[in-house]
Amino acid sequence: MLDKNGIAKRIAQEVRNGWYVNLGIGIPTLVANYIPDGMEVEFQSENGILGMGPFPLEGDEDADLINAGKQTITAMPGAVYFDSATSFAMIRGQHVQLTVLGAMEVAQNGDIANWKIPGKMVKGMGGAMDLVASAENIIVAMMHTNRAGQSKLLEACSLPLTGVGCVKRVVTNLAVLDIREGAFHLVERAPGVTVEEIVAATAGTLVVPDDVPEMQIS
Amino acid sequence: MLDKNGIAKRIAQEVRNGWYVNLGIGIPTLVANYIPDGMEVEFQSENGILGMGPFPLEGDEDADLINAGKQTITAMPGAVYFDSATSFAMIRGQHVQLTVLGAMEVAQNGDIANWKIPGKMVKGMGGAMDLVASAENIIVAMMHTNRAGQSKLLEACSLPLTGVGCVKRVVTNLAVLDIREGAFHLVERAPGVTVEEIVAATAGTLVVPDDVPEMQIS
Amino acid sequence: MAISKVVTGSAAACSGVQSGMTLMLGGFGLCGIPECSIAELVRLEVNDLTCISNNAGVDDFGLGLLLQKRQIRKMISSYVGENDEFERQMLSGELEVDLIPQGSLAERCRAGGAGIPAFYTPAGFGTEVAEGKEVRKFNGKPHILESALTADFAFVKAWKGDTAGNLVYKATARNFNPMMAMAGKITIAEVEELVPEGTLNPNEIHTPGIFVQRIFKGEGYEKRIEQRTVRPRQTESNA
Amino acid sequence: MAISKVVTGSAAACSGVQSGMTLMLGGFGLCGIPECSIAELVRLEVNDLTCISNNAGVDDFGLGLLLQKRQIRKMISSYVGENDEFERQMLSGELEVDLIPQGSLAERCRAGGAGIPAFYTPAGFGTEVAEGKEVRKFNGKPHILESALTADFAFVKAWKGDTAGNLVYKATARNFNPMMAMAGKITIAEVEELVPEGTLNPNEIHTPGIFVQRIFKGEGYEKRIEQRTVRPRQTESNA
Repeated sequence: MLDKNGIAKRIAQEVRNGWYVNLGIGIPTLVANYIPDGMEVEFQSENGILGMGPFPLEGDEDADLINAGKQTITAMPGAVYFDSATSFAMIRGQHVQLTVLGAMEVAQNGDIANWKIPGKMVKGMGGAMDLVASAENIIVAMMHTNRAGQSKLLEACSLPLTGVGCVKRVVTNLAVLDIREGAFHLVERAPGVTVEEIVAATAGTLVVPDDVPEMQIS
Repeated sequence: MLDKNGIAKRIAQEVRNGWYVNLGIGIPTLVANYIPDGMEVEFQSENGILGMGPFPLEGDEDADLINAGKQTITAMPGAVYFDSATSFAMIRGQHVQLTVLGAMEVAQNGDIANWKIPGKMVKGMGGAMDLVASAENIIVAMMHTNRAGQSKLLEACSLPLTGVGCVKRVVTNLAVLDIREGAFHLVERAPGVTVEEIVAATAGTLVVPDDVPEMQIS
Repeated sequence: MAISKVVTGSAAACSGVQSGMTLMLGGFGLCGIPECSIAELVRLEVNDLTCISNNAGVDDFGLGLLLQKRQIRKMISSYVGENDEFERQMLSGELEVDLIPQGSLAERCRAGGAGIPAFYTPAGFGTEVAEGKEVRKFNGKPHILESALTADFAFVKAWKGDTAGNLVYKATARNFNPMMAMAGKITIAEVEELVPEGTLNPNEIHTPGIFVQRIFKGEGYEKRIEQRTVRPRQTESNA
Repeated sequence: MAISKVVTGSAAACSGVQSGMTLMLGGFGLCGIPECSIAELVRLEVNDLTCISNNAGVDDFGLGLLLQKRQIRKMISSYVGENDEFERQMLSGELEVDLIPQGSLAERCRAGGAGIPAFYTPAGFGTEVAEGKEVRKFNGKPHILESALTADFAFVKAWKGDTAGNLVYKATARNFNPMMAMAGKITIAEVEELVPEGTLNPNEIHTPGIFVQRIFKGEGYEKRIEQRTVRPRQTESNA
């Protein structure tokens, strides 16, 4: 079974040289820590920076330089700042090659719910609806089950949707799964996790091939 | 009767302090020469400059700094350059207070035709359609009649339209006329021109008040 | 030469702001917010306001200050967490909230400033954001029709500005400020540095002065950081 | 670090351009046009091209060079004067011409790059531009629906660019270049100065490198002036 960093490590393997990548808050943010040396990837933060770097050294933080999680950050050489309309032009116009974001629920038709729980305080969707509606390549990073132990991979989402039919791949603490033809397709098992455990933790339709390799995570 | 510079001088009287003004090619361009000292006006050229200055001194011309007529220009202190989308955001968004442009025909309902003569080479509308569709304050600068002596102020335009119901005021070599309630309203006579001459040169419906003052042009 | 847009301070800048108006306020979180104008709006005690802003500040800073005084009737935002008073007013029904996808919010402000009354976007299709909105397919993909947003007053914060109203923002403090500057019937810019016309490089201006009606030099910027995240420094001996 | 977008010259940059493709080319008149890429397109002898460009050059420069060789099947522009060969081909029916209001052209390119499939504009309502297009009233004013434009390749010209593809334009040579850079499936930037990543101030970049797939340093820029208008200098003794 993977921890959050393990999920991030596995997702980092999906990244290709030269890609522009938008990482959501939470587990997705950790993906930046596992990009292999020598791979040239630029991180976009939708509040208006391309070429986001690591957190600043103590004392170097700048109130005018934050990411979409409102954290102080730095800019890499070659970075560029822009306004919010231009930022979402990049996203909506499919110039960002990969979007990684968290979810409360994912459905076997690719629907995603990650912004609202009826009866609870609604904080808003931020940029998530724009991201999922437009990105060609969306990976959801999340735990396979919620705190109550219920599967987050469902036949249909029960929560209000963020986007429809958009998720292509899910990486959880248990598995890598692709979504196509209205079903989850098991691609890889997390180290030490059995196919049976994944089947038990998945509420939606799950297609299991004969051979399900274990993830290769260094 | 006014010459082209006279028309420009009269239109310059319409300009107010602090206005942003877009001047079309031809007579409208001359308006910039007659803005009174101390009046602060900024000229927008739709190819991407606000704060357009006079032609450069010989030898100072810069291929990268032109106006919408493709003429070399200079930039005033406080000028700003921008792209074509932003330029037309200014125009369409009604941030430009006055547009002055030429016309082949103007109709008594405010329609204007200034871009196309069937059977002749069509050069295109450039930015004229955007300008006339959006500007709140459009003044047409033109000769009252065409080279064949026919009126350019018509009941209805015969040429393909550039915009509908948009012209508010026309300044010609003979008169200042307002357009409202489906008619031309005579406002001022050019020096030495009689009401009868204006009536004779106007094909559209012309409302003539009892008193038609002569233009005051220094 | 352009007319000077300079006013003496936030009080003069906010002249004419009245209860019941729709205001736009730039900023993302607490980054790039018009601090001085917000302070003045609190002093003015205008209320029943509709505020269009990506976020709603925190309890004791940014738009949170207006929420504390119950000056806001409606918020139009994309994300409104980090604010207990906001949550209380929203759950009690005192505060109306219209949540909009962040990219649609940015584009709707730009559209308002650019004379584009409406446009199609894929964002929100199939979600409650699409309820009551026209859906149309382009290239086989469904989109929803979103309309332009404008405001009686827009408040923006820039790093530098000149007397003609030309603005330059710093780093990610740019965010929503340029679009809101375009969309205000009256746009008020507060700046950290106010310079004479002709000082800014005309090639490096982010917001042309034509979009700005009033400009003033803000005083006493706090520029609060919402999430201070840092890496520890190595000790000198390891450097 | 961003991947380097640098290619060695116009030949490498134009790799993949084929007959029948749709191309966008930045510039206004002869100002800010991608001279080196146009020269390469002539050498490549690709034809049956659809070219989206505000203007069509003059007889012996700019897109006029492609027209001379009859490489263009269709022009999408706002103004196409100053070009006798263009006129001849258009009147003879060899060349198809789609004339678009300049602001709509700019906005349609931006929309293409920004994932906005269509938007409403008042420009052209009641004229032949509106023929066949949906008309809808907003705030009582009729608007027409205009669709996004994209291109197989977009060619833009910048003043400075870095290896990551970030671009800075000079003065009014910016014009259509930024929107076309956004709207190209493959965007090729030619620059007068090519600098290392990190050299340009991130606050002063006009086109973020994400919109640019290839960049090269152009050689031998002619930068021809279409209308040289000047004021005479006073003689020294009067100075």
